[in-house]
Amino acid sequence: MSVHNTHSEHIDSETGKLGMWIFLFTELFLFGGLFLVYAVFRAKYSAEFHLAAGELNAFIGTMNTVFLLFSSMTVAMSLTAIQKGDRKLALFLVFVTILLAGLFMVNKYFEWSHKFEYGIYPGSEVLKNMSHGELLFFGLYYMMTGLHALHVLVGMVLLSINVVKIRSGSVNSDHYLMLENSALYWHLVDLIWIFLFPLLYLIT
Amino acid sequence: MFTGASNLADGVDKAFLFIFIIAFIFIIGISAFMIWTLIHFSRKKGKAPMQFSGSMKLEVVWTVIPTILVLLMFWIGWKGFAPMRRVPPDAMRVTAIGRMWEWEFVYQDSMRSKELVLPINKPVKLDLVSEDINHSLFIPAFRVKEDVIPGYDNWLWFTPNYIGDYEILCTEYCGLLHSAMIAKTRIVEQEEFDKWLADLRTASFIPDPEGLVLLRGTGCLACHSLDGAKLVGPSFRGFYGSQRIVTSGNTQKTITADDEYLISSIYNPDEQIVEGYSRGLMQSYRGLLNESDISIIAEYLKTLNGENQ
Amino acid sequence: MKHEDKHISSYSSLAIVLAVLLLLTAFSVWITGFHFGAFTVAVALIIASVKVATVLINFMHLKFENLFLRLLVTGVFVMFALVVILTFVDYYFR
Amino acid sequence: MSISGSETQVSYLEYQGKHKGIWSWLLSTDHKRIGLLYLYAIIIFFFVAAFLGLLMRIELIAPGRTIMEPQTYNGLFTIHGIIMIFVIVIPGLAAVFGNFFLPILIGARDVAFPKLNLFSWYLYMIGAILGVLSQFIGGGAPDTGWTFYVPYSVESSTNVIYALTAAFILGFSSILTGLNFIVTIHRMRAPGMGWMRMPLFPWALYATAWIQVLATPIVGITLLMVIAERVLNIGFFDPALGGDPVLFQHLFWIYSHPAVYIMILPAMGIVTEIFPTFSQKPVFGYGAIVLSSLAIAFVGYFVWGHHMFTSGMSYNARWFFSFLTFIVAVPSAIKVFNWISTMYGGSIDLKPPLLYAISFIFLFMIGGFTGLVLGSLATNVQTHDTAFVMAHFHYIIFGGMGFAFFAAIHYWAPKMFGRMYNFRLAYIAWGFNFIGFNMLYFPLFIVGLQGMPRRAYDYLPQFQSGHVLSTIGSFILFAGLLLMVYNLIRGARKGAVAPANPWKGVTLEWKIPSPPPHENFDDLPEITSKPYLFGNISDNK
Ligand code: HEA
Ligand code: HEA
Ligand code: HEC
Ligand code: CUA
Ligand SMILES: [Cu+2]
Repeated sequence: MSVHNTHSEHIDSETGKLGMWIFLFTELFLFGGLFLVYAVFRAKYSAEFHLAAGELNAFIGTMNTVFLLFSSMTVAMSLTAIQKGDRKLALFLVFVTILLAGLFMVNKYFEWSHKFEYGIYPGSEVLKNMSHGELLFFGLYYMMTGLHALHVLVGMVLLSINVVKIRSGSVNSDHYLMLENSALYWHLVDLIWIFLFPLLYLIT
Repeated sequence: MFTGASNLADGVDKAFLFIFIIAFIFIIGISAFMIWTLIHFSRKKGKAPMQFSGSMKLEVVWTVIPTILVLLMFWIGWKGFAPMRRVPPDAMRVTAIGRMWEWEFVYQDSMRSKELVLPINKPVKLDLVSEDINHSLFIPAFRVKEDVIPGYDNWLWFTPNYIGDYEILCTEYCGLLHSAMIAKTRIVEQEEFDKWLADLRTASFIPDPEGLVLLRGTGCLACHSLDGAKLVGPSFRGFYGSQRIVTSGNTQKTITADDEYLISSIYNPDEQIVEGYSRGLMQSYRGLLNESDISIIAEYLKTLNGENQ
Repeated sequence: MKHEDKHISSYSSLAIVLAVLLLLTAFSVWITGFHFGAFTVAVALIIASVKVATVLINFMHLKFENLFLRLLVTGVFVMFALVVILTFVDYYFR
Repeated sequence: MSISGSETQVSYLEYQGKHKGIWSWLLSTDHKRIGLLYLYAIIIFFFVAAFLGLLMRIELIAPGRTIMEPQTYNGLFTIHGIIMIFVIVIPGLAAVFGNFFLPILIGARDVAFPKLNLFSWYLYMIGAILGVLSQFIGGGAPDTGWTFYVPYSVESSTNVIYALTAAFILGFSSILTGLNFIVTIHRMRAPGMGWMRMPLFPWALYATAWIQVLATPIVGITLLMVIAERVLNIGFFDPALGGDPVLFQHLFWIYSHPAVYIMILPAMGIVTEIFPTFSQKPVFGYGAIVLSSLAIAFVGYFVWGHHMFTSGMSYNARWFFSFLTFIVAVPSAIKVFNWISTMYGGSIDLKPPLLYAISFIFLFMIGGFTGLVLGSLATNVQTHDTAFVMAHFHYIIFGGMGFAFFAAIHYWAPKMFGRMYNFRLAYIAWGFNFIGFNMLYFPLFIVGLQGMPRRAYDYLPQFQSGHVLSTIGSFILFAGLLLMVYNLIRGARKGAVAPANPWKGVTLEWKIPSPPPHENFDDLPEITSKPYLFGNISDNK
């Protein structure tokens, strides 16, 4: 335990990591609230949920799952690389991660704008004419994927900061807490999606 | 308080009594013990403090005893409560409608009354219907309460034991006049009840003007009176065709209350505020009333202007 | 003291984990083609849980962490499950 | 163990860091200064909210209109509730005394993430100010009650969105503080301080912090959903669109019940510090108190349904939640018994902090037992949402957490400011507070049993006598509070200089000078024994 110099700027890595994990717990419960709402409405309107999920494009969903899983691996590898002192490779891998995240967002953009074209968005006329269960499904869909997309964006920002820090050398093979924590965060984004994907896309 | 006027009161009061007695014993006992300790072990007496720091035996004792006591409390509470969820099949059914901020009771699907009149010693089941937001129907003397929630088929039941008048209150906060959402329940002999119901039936056969039905059904009358009384909003009496002083934005102007004004008052109530009232109280009824409804209402409002009322 | 607890996952092991995850994904997409009725959700959730566990253990290095953190993570999931179950004590019996 | 933190270091109050003047406070990452920032903010907000409470009391002195319109009244109790709950009692003890004393009690120089700590304070201020502002700007004060029940909170045309956002931000601040404390306790304990050598206030904070971290996000997302519902008309909670108003109540109480233990656990921790010191005796049942803190935090997570017994929940859910509610009372009972046993056999010095701590037990018992009345299914039907509930939670929050706050400030003020307040005034103020408090809230139990609903601007004439008593009580309390605050402020500025250890305490904060130096300790202390060992001081046995 490093007890000698707690006022210094460097937070030791165990401490920082524990902080991150606890933060991730709060994120889990944040989405947990939505999952609970999903569960209740799903139990109440299971037939309508089936119907509405049919409107979603399972292919795009699967694509996005693959992007996120891939990016999870690349960010984990970049951590390996930085630990081994391979700065170039680490930089490259973080870069690939950001790229995959970007692809995810592009996909999301098309998916959402497609829905908007059909007039399916919160409060729209089309939705109002649907059954209650479908309406709630889409409400949840937007709320959950929207919040998730927000987390993807935050993750991208975090990773970009890492790019700068790896370049400048302040993230290096001795001090990589920042990258480690960003990776943890990124994996969480992946975790949430792993649950979202079957619940929203695969229940047809 | 212990004048339980329904069959359910007994179970509730038993639970009250049990918990209060235990609470009393513990609160008095522990307080007395503390005061005694303060005096007996006061530093002024100069005794050296003992240095013990725990006792497994005592910990077990004061874990087990409270556990037993709370389980007893739970049990008695549950026993007192369980009958509230077991309606006798022959219970009479009345629908209780809660809306901002009044109660209405519907007998046999069609006869409406502002008062809950019930025959003595006969179980009654109230089906609770909300027309807008959450309310909660509470009759303190009967020890019954259940929330009235839109979209939910909540209910409660009881058998009244004594003749008399009792208050019905709303205990779920429901906005502006929540505290005024009060009605009466009148418990009467069976014969009197039958007569009252027959009267209600004949009264219900004279159909109300369609506009009145709309106003009542939409809940307007909670805020607007028909007799000139000032409630939350201006009275409807003498309203139609009169000159209204309204503020829209920062300018004050005088408008004639015609159909157009009526429509804008109902759809955009916050746009033109009548002098002496504040904005934000009336909600827009767009979607609840369409334009043909409003013209029916307008017809009815015209009849409120004097002689024929 | 920093270096002694520096556990490094090898590139190949990470790649294998990804392969497993992709396989599981493919499996869950494939299996929705069949209709198990009420079990569809259960199956989907079980697969998702396996995937999540895989990510937690391998990508998030839980396998290198101390027992306390591992218990904590499990505890948090259990806690959430209990909340859901309790809520359904209401909804299921309504 | 010698007194560390020598005279070579200046106190945290005089310490000059990078910044000067006011900025040396507003940009300070010193946990002690942040603690004081919270303290000042909380006192100001308390007076604002208490003043609103006083206005309500005046309104309620007679049925019908007394001094205000119903809409004003509805706004008052909403803002009163929101400020009291989210701005004062939830952060309250943890943010003020936790920040100030947690690192000292565990022998650390600061919390684990000092910058995050300051950030939490800023979030807190933004949320709190937004909450207060929502009373005055735009479409009128929010009028939903602090519980924001849908559908009304979706329909009300007042500033509900501001209030929701304020609560959301405050929740975020609370999460970050909790996170900081957990990590601090895990990673920063002084060498030799094993878990079972940690004082009990940090233990209480530890249990609290877990609730903050694991429960608050749920209310966060719930408030977001209500905002989305208002802005986008999504329909989660709107029965007209298939939504479910009771689901909101579940989500809200999944957080807000654990939140009441966020309020009371630190209070329990504080009195647990006070009893040993003023009895000069080790705390009785250290292990039992630790376990009961953790048990309250854990079981408290699963009893939220007791706020919804009459909402049309399923029969099974009702009795199950009632059962769990009773179970969670047992650890509280264990604590009470351990406290009084701590005093038994001691050498008791009835100084103001102890007086407040004992009043805490008394008021907490009344609040707790009436909680049991509410938790029992049969009696809940009669008392739910009546003045009885009002009395219950004022007893347990104000009487419990509030009096513990007063105990804490009388206990630690000499340490925090290095000066002593006047005891005589403190005793007199206590008298006013105690009598005023009971007079203010006890009648409400009776009025509640008679059936008076809460959140009621107007009431039936038969409830009046209780209300008159209550209003008189509120003025007595008002006088007492003013006197107490005056005494404390005067003491902090002009009082006699306090010694390092005025109460002969043995926990770490008493081993450093008053006020503590900037770095707390010159050399981090080595812990070699359990806490609360008075033997080596009073030298008996
Ligand atoms: C600090 C806050 C705090 C605390 C600690 C508690 C503690 C408890 N509360 Fe309270 N409660 C609130 C704050 C708090 N409450 C608030 C704010 C509300 C209203 C919310 C709203 O609607 O606005 C509320 C409402 C509330 C309700 C809902 C009422 C309703 O609206 O219908 C219920 C019902 O069960 C309840 C129960 C309890 C119980 C059983 C405890 C227990 O934990 C108490 C345990 C304590 C004791 C039992 C006393 C000490 C023990 C002894 C002296 C030893 C002997 C003991 C035995 C033999 C058992 N509370
Ligand atoms: C920490 C929690 C806390 C505290 C300390 C208090 C303190 C007080 N509260 Fe409380 N109250 C709540 C939390 C709290 N309240 C909550 C959560 C609700 C529920 C809200 C809801 O229903 O949504 C509530 C509701 C509530 C109601 C019920 C409204 C209703 O249901 O109709 C009332 C009514 O009397 C009331 C009164 C008071 C009073 C008189 C005090 C007094 O004890 C205050 C004591 C202080 C003073 C008497 C004055 C102090 C000094 C000054 C004011 C100095 C002057 C300063 C300036 C001029 C700046 N409160
Ligand atoms: C919450 C209470 C409330 C309800 C319910 C309510 N109103 Fe109003 N209404 C008001 C208030 C307050 C005003 C005055 C302020 C204003 O002009 O907006 C008002 C104003 C009006 C006016 C203009 C009156 C005038 O004197 O110029 C009309 C017309 C009206 N309401 C019709 C209705 C109708 C029709 C309904 C039912 C469908 C209704 N209101 C329901 C509170 C209410
Ligand atoms: Cu209806 Cu309160
Ligand atoms: Cu509770």
